[in-house]
Amino acid sequence: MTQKLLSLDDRLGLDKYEIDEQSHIKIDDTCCVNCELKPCLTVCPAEVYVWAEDKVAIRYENCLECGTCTVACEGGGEGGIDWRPPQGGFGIVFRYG
Amino acid sequence: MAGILVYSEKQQLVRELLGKARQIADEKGTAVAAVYLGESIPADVAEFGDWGADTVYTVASPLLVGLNPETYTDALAGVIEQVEPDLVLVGATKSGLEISARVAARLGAGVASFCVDFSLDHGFVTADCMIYSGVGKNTYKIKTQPALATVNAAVFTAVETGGVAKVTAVDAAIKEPALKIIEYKEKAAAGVKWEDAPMIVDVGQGMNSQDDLPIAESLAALFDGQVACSRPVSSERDWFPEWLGLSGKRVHADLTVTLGISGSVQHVVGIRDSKTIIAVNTDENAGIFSQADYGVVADLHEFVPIFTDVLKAKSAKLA
Amino acid sequence: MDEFDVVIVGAGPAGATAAYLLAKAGLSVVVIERGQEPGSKNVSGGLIYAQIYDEIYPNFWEEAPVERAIAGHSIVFLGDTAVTAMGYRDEATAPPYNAFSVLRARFDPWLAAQAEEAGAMVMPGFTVDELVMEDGRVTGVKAGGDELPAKVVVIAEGTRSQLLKQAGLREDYDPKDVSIGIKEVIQLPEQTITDRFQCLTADEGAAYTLVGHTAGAEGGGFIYTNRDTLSLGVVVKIDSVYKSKRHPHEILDEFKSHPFVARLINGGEVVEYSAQTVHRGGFHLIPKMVGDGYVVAGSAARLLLNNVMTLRGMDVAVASAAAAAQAIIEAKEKDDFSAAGLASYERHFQATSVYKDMQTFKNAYPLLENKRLFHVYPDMVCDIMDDMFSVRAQPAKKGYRALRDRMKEHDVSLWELAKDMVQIGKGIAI
Amino acid sequence: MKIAVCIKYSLDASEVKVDPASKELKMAGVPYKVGVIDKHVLETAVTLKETYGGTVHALTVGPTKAKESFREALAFGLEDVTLIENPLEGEVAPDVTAVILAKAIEKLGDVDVVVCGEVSDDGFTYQVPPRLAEALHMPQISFARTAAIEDGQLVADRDLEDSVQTVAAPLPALISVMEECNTPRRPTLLEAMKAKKKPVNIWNVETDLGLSIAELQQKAALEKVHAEGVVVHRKQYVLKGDDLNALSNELVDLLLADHIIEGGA
Repeated sequence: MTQKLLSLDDRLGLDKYEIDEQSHIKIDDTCCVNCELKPCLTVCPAEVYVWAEDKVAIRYENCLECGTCTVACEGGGEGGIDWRPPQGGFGIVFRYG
Repeated sequence: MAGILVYSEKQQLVRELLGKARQIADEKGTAVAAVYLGESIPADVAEFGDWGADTVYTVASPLLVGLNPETYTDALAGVIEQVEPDLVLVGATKSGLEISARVAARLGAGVASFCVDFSLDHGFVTADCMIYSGVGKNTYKIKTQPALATVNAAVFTAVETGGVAKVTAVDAAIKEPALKIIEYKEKAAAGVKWEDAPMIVDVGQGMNSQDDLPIAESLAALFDGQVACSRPVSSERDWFPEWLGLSGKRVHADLTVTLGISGSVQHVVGIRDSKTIIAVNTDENAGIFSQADYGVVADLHEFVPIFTDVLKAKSAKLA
Repeated sequence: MDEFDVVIVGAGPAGATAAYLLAKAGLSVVVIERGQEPGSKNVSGGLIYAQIYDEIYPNFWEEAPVERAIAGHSIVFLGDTAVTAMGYRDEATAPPYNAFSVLRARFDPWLAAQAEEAGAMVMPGFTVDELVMEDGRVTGVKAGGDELPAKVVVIAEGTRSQLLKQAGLREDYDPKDVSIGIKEVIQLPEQTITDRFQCLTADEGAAYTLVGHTAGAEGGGFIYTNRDTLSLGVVVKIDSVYKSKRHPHEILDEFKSHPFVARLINGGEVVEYSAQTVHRGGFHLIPKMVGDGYVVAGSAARLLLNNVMTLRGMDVAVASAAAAAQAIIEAKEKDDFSAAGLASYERHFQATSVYKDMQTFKNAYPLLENKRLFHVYPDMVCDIMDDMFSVRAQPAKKGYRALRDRMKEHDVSLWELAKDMVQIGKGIAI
Repeated sequence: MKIAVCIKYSLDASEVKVDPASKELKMAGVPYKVGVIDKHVLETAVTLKETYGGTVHALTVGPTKAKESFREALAFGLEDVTLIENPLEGEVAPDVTAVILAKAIEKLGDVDVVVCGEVSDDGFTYQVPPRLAEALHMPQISFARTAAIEDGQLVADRDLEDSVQTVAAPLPALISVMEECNTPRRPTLLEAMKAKKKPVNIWNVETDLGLSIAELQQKAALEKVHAEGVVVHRKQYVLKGDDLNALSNELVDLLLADHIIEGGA
C-alpha cells in the first residue's frame, strides 16, 4: 500500500497554466539581499522563488497564485516581492479547484 | 498501375517513403513508383530505382517553380489520374501538406495526415496517424481510391535495394497559376534551428555560470548538435534569446542531453519528442530522471567534460 | 458605456451572490473576474454549508454541480502511527442537507450563471488592476485597459485582496494570522469512495478534519469526498512553515504518509495540486467592510469561521454578500453610496445566523495559537488510548494514572493541561 | 472589402492524457475553446479591415453549445460570428468542413478575402484551407507571415522550410496564416462588454446552406476504426557513483549497447 511519492515538478505538471510572456511577479533585489529569513524560499508551494547566486530568481510560470509569498514577505521578510495577479486569463487554470 | 505512388520535393523523404512502400508492395505483390516534378528532369532521376521504385514518373514544366501550389497540384493530380494508384504517399513538408490536400479535394479523395504506418488490405488502405501532437494514434480506413497519406521525415527508413527504375514522362495539363511569386529568398543555411538539430544539449538552472557554457558546447559539437536552454536560463539570465518548453520551442532530436534541468512538465514538453534523453542532475529526486532514458546523478560541471572525453575516445556518432 | 450601479470584483461565491441579488433587484451590475472562467482561479477545501445557500438559491442542490451531501463528520487525532477519532454521522439522503462537498471550478460557474440569468453581466478573463479613487472615494475600477465607473464597487477578490492593499485600504497581513492551504485532488473510482468512506450511495459523502502529523507546522488536515475524487489538504500557519524550514509540499507528503490517511487514498491518482491562503478568522482581523463607494465581502474581508472542527469560508462569504447587496439596494433607494449610505451592510451582516455562529465560536480562535494542540495532544491522546485498549505484560493502569504518566512523557504539566482544557472548553464546548 | 474568417472551437489537445495501462485516451473533461491559432487569424483579418476598410465575418462549424465561446472573437471587432451547427456525430472531418465552409462563404456573397489558420489546434491535418481554396476556386497563400493588399492583390510572405517567398494573388483569394504572423491584440474590457451584446448567428447546413446531411456523411473519406494513446516509455536507467570516469564509461557503453550511438569513432 505505498502511494507513489510525487516530486513537486510532478505535481506542478498536473496543473494547467496559460503562461504569460511577462512575469506577474517582480522582485526588489536589494530587499532580498538584506533579507535574513528569506521566507519566500520556503513557503511557496510551487517553489517559485529560488536563490541563485546573489539574488532571488523567479519561476513565475509555476505560480499557483495562492498569495502565501506576499504574506510571508510582508510579515517575515523585507517586502521585496511585488506580486500582482497575472493579466486576465493568464496564469494557473484550475480544473477542479 | 494499382500500387503505391510516392512524392516529395525532398529527395531524402522520397527515399524514406520508398523504403516502406517497397516493403508493403512486396508483401502484396504490387508496384511502387516515385514522382518527380520540376522545371527540368535531372539525369539521375532513375536512381530512385536504387531505393525501391519500379517506375519514376516525371513532369517537367517551366511553371513548376518555387513550389507554387497551383502548378504542383495540377502536375501531381495529372500523374495520379494517369497512373491510378491505390495509395499516394506525400512527404509532410509544408508544400506536401498543401498540395496533397488540394489534389485530394480535386479528386474527391481522402488524406490520412501524419501517417506512421499503413497497410493495403482487400482493396483499401488502412493508415495509423498521429493525433494531438503525438498523444494518440488513430487508425483510419480510407474509403477512396486513390487514398492519400502524408508522412513526416524520419518516420520510415530508406532501404537501398539496388533496383532499376523505368523513367516515364507524364504529360500533365498545367495551367498558368493565379498565384505569382514576386520574390524568392532561400533561407540561410547557416544557423541551424534547434528544431532541426540532430542532437540537443539542454542547459538548465543547474549550470552555474555563462562561463560554463563551453562544457555544453563541446558535448554538442561531437554530434553536430545545438545548445538550447530552459526558460529561466533565457529570460532571467539572458544566455539565449529562445528557450525550450511549453511556451517556447519544441525539439525532436535523436539525442537530447539535459544538464541541470529539474524536469518541470512545462519544460519537458519541449524535449519529450526526442528519441533518446540523457539527464544529468545533482538531485537524485529531480523529476527529469523519470522522463529520461539514462540519468546520471552528478555535478554537470565535473561530469560532462569527462563524459565528453570518453565519448571522443570510444564513439561520438549517432546510430 | 454608461455608468453601472455596481461593479463587482471577483466571481466567487461572494461576488456572484452579490451580483445575483443586486441584478434581481433591478440594479445594473457587472462582475469582473480574472480567471478564464469563473472558478478557474478558485480553491477551497471544498465544503459548503447548505443553509445560507438554500435561503438564497432554494433547493440549489437539485441543479448546482455539488459533489456529495455530507453524512459523516469526523475529527481525527493523528499520533505517530495511531489515531484517535471522534465521529458523527447521520444519513444525508434527503433535505435538509447540512453540507455538500464541491469542486470550485465546477460549482462557481453555476453561481456565476445564476447571476447572469438574473441580468448581471459577467466578464471573465479580465484582471482589475486598480481601484479608481477620487478624494478617498472609490469611483470605479481600472481593468483590461479601460476605466469603468460605478456608483459602488463590491470588492470580493478573495483572500489576497491586492486591490485593498494597493489602495491603502488594508494593513499588511501578519504571517501568524494567515495559513496556507495545500491541496490535492485525488481520483478514485466512485464506488471505491462510496465503500471506503461508508457512504450509502454515491450522493452521500464524508468529511474528515485531522489534527497532527503536519511536520511540526501548526494546523491540520482535511479529507472530503467528492463524487469520484477526494479533496485532501493541510492548512498550516505561514509563519510555522518558514520556521519549520519544510516546504509546503513536504508537509503535505508527511500528512499523506500517515497510515490512516494513506489507507484512505490508497490507489488514488493525484489529478491536481493547488494552494490557497486561508485567513485565521476572528473579529479582530476583519478590516473596514464599508467605505465611500465600496464594500468588501467574503474572504477579501478575511471572513472565516474556524472552530478547529469546521472551516467555513464559502457560506460566510455568501452571507456577507447578501448583507452587502441589501445595503447597496438601500443605498440605491437613497442614492447615497457614501460610507454612511452603505453603513447598513455591517448591521445586516451582524443579523445573519452565520455572524452569530462566528460570535459563538469567537473563543475558538486562540486555540489556533496553541502549539500543544497540534504537536503534543494528538500523540498523547493516542498513547492514552493505547494504554486503555492494549493488554501488556506490565500491570494495566486506570485512566487517570495513564493520563499522568503520559503527560509526564510528553512534558505537559497539569497546569498547562487544565489551561488548555479551559481554552478548548471556552472555544468550542461551553 | 468583405473578409471571411474561418475559426474553430477546438479541443484543448494538451489536456488529453493517456491511461498508461489501457492505452485509452482520456477524453472526459477535456475542455474546448476557440483555437490559439484563431487569435492570429482574427488579428490578420481585423488589421486588413482597419487598413483597407471593409467588414469581417467569422464562420465556424461546431456544436451549438460553442456559441458562448465566440465572445472573445467578437471583441476583436468583427461584424458577426456565424456558427454552422455540426450536422454529424462527433468531430467533422476536414473534407466535410471544407465543403460546408465553402457553401457558407458563397452564401455570405462577394467575399474578397478568406482568412484561415494554417492548422487547427486539435485536428492538426493542415487540410481545410487548401481544400477550401479548391472548392472556392481561389488562389491560396499558405503559411503566411504577413498580409497586405497591394494594387488589388493579396500580397504576403509565404514561409516554407527552405525559402521565404513574397507572393501575390488576385482577389478573391484565401490566406492561411501561421502563429508567427502577428501578435494578437487583447480586446479591452469595454470591447469585450460590447461584444457580449453582439449576436452569434446559427446556421443549419440543410435549411440555411442547402446541403444534404446524407451526402455530407458520404463525403467523409476516412473512417476511424481504432484509437489509442501513445505511451512513451523512457528507460529511466539512473547511474550514480563517485567515480565520474567509471560513470562516463558505463554510460557510453550503455549507449553503444543500446545502439544510441555507433561504435568506432
